[in-house]
Amino acid sequence: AAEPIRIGVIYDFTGPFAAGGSTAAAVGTEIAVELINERGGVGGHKIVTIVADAQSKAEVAINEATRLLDQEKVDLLMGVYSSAHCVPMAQKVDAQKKFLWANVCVSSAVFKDKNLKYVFRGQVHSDQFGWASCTFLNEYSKAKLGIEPKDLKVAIIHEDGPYGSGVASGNEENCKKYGMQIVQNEGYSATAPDLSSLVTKLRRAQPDVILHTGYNPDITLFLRQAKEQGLKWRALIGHGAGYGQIDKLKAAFGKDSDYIFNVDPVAAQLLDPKTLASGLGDLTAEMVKRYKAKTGATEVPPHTSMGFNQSWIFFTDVLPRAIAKHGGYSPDALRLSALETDIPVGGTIQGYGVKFDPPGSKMAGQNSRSSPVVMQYVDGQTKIVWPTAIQTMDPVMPLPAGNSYAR
Amino acid sequence: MSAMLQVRDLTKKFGGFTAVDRIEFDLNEGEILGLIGPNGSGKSTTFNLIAGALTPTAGSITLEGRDITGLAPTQVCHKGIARTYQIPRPFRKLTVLENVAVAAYYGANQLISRDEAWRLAEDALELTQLSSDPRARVDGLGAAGLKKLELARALATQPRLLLADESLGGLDEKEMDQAADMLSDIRRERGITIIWVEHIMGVLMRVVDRCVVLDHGEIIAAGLPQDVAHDPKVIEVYLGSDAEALQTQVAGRVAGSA
Amino acid sequence: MEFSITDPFLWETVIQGLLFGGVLALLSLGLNIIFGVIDVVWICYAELIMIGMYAIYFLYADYGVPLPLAFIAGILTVALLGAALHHFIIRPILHTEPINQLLVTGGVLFFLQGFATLVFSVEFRNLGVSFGSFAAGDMFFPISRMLAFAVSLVAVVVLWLFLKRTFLGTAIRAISQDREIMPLMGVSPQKIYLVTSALGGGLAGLGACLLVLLYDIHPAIGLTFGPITFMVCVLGGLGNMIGGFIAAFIFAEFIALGGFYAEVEWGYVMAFVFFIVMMFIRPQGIMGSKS
Amino acid sequence: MNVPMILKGVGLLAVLIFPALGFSDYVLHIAISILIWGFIYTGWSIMGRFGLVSLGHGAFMGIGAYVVTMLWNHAGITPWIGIPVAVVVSGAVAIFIGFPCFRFRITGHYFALVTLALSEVVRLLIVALRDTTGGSLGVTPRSELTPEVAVSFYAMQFADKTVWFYLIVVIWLGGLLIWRAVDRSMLRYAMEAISQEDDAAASLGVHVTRAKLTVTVISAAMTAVGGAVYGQYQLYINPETTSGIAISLQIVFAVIAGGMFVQLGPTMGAVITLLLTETLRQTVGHDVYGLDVMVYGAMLVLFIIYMPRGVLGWITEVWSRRQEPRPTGTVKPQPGE
Amino acid sequence: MLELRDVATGYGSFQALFGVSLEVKAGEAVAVIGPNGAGKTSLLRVISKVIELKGGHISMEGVSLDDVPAHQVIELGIAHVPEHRRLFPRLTVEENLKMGAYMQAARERYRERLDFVYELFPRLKERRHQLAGTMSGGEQQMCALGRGLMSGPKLLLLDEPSAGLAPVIVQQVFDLVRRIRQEGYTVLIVEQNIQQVLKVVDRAYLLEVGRIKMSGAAQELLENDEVRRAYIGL
Ligand SMILES: Nc1ncnc2c1ncn2[C@@H]1O[C@H](COP(=O)(O)OP(=O)(O)OP(=O)(O)O)[C@@H](O)[C@H]1O
Ligand SMILES: Nc1ncnc2c1ncn2[C@@H]1O[C@H](COP(=O)(O)OP(=O)(O)OP(=O)(O)O)[C@@H](O)[C@H]1O
Ligand SMILES: [Mg+2]
Ligand SMILES: [Mg+2]
Repeated sequence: AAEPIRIGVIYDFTGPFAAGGSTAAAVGTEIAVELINERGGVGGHKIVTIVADAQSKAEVAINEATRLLDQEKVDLLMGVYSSAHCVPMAQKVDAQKKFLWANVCVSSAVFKDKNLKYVFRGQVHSDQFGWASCTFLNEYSKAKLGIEPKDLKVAIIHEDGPYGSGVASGNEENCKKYGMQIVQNEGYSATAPDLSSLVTKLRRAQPDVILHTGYNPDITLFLRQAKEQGLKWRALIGHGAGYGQIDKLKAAFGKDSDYIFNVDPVAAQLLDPKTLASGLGDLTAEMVKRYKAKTGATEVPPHTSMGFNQSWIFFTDVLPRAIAKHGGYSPDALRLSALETDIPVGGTIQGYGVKFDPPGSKMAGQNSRSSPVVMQYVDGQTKIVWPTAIQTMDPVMPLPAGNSYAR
Repeated sequence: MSAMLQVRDLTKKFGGFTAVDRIEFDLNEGEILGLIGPNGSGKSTTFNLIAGALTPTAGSITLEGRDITGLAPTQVCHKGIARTYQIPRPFRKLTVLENVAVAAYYGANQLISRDEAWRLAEDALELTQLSSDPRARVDGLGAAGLKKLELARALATQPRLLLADESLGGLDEKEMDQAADMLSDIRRERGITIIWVEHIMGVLMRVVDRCVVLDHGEIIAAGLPQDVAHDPKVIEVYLGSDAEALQTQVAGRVAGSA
Repeated sequence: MEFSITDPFLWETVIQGLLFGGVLALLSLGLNIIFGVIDVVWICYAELIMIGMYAIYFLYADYGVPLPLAFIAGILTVALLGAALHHFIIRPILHTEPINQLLVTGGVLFFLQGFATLVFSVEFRNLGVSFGSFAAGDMFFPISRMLAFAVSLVAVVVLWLFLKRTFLGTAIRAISQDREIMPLMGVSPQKIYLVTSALGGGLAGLGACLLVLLYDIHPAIGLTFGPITFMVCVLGGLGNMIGGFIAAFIFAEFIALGGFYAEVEWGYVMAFVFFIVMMFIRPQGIMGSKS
Repeated sequence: MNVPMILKGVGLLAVLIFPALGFSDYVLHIAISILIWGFIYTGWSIMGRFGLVSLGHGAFMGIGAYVVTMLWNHAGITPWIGIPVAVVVSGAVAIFIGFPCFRFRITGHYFALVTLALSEVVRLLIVALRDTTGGSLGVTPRSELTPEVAVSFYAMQFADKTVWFYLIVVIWLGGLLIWRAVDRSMLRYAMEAISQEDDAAASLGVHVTRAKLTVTVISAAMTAVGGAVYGQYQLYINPETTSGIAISLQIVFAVIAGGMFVQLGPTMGAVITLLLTETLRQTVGHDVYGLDVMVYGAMLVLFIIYMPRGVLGWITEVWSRRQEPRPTGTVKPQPGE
Repeated sequence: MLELRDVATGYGSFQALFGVSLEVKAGEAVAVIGPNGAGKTSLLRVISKVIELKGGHISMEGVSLDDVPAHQVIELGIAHVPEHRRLFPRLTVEENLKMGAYMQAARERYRERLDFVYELFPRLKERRHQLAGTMSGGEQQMCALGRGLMSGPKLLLLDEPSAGLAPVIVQQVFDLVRRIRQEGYTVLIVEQNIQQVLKVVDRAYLLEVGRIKMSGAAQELLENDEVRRAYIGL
């Protein structure tokens, strides 16, 4: 048999990011590798992963990347949850002419103006998160809320980490572009023990819509204090991370967690398989089955799809072509192959297509066809409400009476 | 001759409590002055005021014509005043010699070489009869040794005025006599002026030239030992029934020296 | 932003700050009594609280123990943990440099965080219990925080009476002033230390009872409260419970009003800067008496 | 020539030929990290050994890293100028915070906690000033390196780890020399005296505040240099890895583990803690999450209980006990432990 | 009442007492005198078990103290007033006295004892709410004695009660000791102030470098030439 391909997989398994979706993404990647190997690997090569824990610390992430490349002699790196890890790692790996396939991290800063050559990312980037929620509002504000976009009052709040501030700046830029009124734009630490003054200020500013980006503990704290202090809104739009974990929100807030929107790359199982290329529906079903079997969970978070989907794209598109056409899986072969990737929309389990920005462009290495969707939670179910073309439910806006947060 | 040290109107209040109350005295060069008084009468506080450890509430202190009121302890030291502590405060992590060397090096008012500092330190140890094991840790010194170390450190700063606070406490009677002799020697050989606080009258009165008696922060008597020992106020608040023995002793001294 | 004394939002902020101060005050109590008596700062204090929160969570959510019972069990667990911490870790180095005692509990901090990750996993957990809030006109006040406020008031009064009135309480205050002669009074210092550690632990457990109602539980929750609790204690004068109590409210108001007039983020920056400045103005803490 | 001297000579030689031994980049990376941290830890121990336990060195490290990177990114000022500027800034901050602390006799737990607040303030500031600093996402010094340019002396950027290795060896040796100079100075005795009885020291002529400030500024400046070099080497800094409580604690723990009263103790601390965390993470960490942190914590506890003077302190203690009875003769004490 | 046989003790490797034997009978006042560092304090400390008994035996009224931990010694009726008074400076006078009555048996008679001490030292009653650390040396000494009496001991161990005090206060302190004796307490007292203490006690032991050098009636020692030469000067 041919030599196995060794892949260094870096995620956070401990520290605050672990439960923020990193572990879930790692399981997705693990499932993809299993499936590929069950199918005989890629071009006869088995896939062997060497998994490393970045411990939610940038320094550890860098150490592990160096170790995997130099010590474990892996052929490429894959994974990475946190944007704070992605940024330095991408630069280091690229400088060493090694190959990094980023799965989860979203920060635009990873690629913007860096002209990286050996780093690729199929995942959406943070500017798109900010763009998606504002565009969604722009399309539905008049119809659902009866408010012209230019009169719509939005508040942007975010944890002040790389993720939250990245998304928030996308929010600000795009909502401004649509002429909306940004009545509040404020960051806070994800470990802040008290957000009551933020809630008070929001009560005074009376936004129609709150655009929120945060991790789990701070989201729970915010929603709890908002509820206890009588903050009301017409819509709350979260942006992945903590908002991707609906079961946690449900455990804490029960029925009040209904009708929250979430912008995220879609959890594959929510899509209508008919809108996707053939076979992808079964693939998603298999992923869901295995995830539930591995973790015993009932809900499959979007992060699992991200971890799975990016890996799958790599294993089924980039890697085979590199081996067949470019003579192996050296960084250069992988790079050439990745630049040729051209998957149309609907060609991956998360619905988006894949086409990487070419060298020399502003976001060289970033998938230009990726896009997040806007989802809404209803009765513990997750529905897709935007883009309208693939929606599985008409968005419910404003928040129906009876909900604690409803005006 | 103007006095070496002039204390004028010196007052220290702690909150509402007046520990030192408008005291005034002069000290001549080469003198040994006994500062006595009941517990809590303000003796140590007076020392702290002169040495700069406390800032006076009012009043002034003048050393050799220059005002030193309110200077920091370090500056006062550099002006030539050294003090010992009633409760010894050795640097426990340093050896005996190092303890003294720090004082020699930093206490000098000018920059001196380190070798010079070591030499001065050894010298001070000899003077205080501590030179047997200079590399020992201070823990091994015992109460008497610690009192001597206090003196040695103070002397190593090459002071012109020494404030000695209860240098005899915890010594037995024979050691007390030795220590008292040592103070006289220091004065005689080095010309160092001394203010001495002590409760052991028998020993103190033997050595001092003059006494100042404090009570409740005020000076209630001052003068030659024999006068103070006969002062009814001093007898009442301080000496008690010891007074008689003391009077005969002091009288003996006066007779002896006459 | 203009300042207006009639602004109901300002008043709401002030009162919210007060309530948050109650939470901080409660948290600082245990730490203060430990410091006041044993002269040790438990850097891992917030992690003890975390263990207490987990204990309560599992008893209530997984074993169906009624909440009040789970609370009592949580308090006892942390009390026991506090006693164990003292007995096995602090006591052997009580005679060494004080800073070692602070640092050793830092080791315990990592240990407990690792332990929680290992045993409870990194999942966020939530009790899912809410007491709602109390509305006064246009202002809303969370009952759980009012509860925290009330509990900390009661706790500080009870503790004060205990320390002032009882023999044991007097001994606890005495031992911090002179450890060595306690046996001459017929007091076993070890016993007092153990009792105090358990008491400090128990107060951390009490804190856990309230925090579990307010926050998600996860292994890193200590980061949220640890630093701020230390600041409160130091600001109040380490070991001074009344000072800590007052400092908690000052600190909380700083965070609340700073957050209200500037941004939440800057509220914390201001609170920390205020802390540093205060240390220079009153280094012994606002109520400290040590010179 | 005595045994420790020979050991030191052999050790230095081993360090110098290390890169030639053909280790992988990862090993070299760990070695470089050890030396950078060893330098920073040495800087900390210059004040820590005198009982000035600072939990605020994260602040100085952050200042070092950020000042240099900000000057480079925003003003194009070379790190060779940036580092002296960072040293001045951190020295100023050290004086700003140290002067009142020392004036008002803030010591022990209080000092530790005040400085802890300082490091937290610096971290919060870096985060809050995200428009300039890049916030918690961190920032990369603008790279001058391209596939063609492997060495940019002006930008203090080197693609080759060996270059870094030697540069950092020089800095680290400089740190050791500073440590030794302090150890042999009269300042050391003054600081020992102050740490025991500051009143008595003052009344014997020691400028307590000045002495404390001197060691604090030296210590802060070294830490700032360490932070700057760290940023240049990693080509990435963020508030979490260069400032804040976590870093401050890391520094203290490592020094405790290695021993702060011995010249090479802090470096030893870097060796121990880095190897320990790397090994633990790579062995137990991958199978049982959290166990490595648990073991790390437990080791710290054991270190402090059983080896309060650190590994190297303990070794030298055992060594000198075996050398007993100590040679007498010269009265002058040998500096150092 | 109290009996020591061949008692040895020390600090770490340092030995402070070597085979000390002595005896105190009920109702007696006994002094231990000796130069600095002779081990007088150590002797009292080993009796109250604050330091470890490394050899020999101690018994109180026939009950062996050998294995009794320090904090239980007081229950056998021994109260130790330590060197330098050692009050709790930030507790009030009354709280200091309260600490003296900590042991269970004494708590029950707390009020009664408090009244007794206040009667003995009316000054303390006057100052009962003052912080002990702010009182004058003599007052502090009263408080320390009072604290020792609060447990209702049969035997009182006093360690240099006159040290560092002004001459008048020294006299007061010895008066106090006399009064306490008259109340029927047995007293073992350690002093540097040999002339004074020998006027108050019945018998005395002379301790030198950890060994009993001499013992006898107080008057005898006072007149002993050797003692006079070595310790009384003059
Ligand atoms: N820092 C302080 N704060 C408050 N009161 C003080 C302080 N220092 C001293 N005192 C008080 O001032 C008075 C004088 O104290 P001082 O130490 O000067 O007495 P002293 O004459 O040296 O007594 P002794 O002979 O017992 O040493 C005492 O009542 C003391 O309690
Ligand atoms: N804690 C200790 N550690 C080590 N040695 C000690 C300790 N306490 C006392 N010693 C030593 O034990 C010996 C006896 O001391 P002790 O205090 O019993 O003497 P003493 O007769 O009471 O003297 P003094 O008159 O000074 O009070 C002395 O040499 C002393 O140095
Ligand atoms: Mg005095
Ligand atoms: Mg004694």
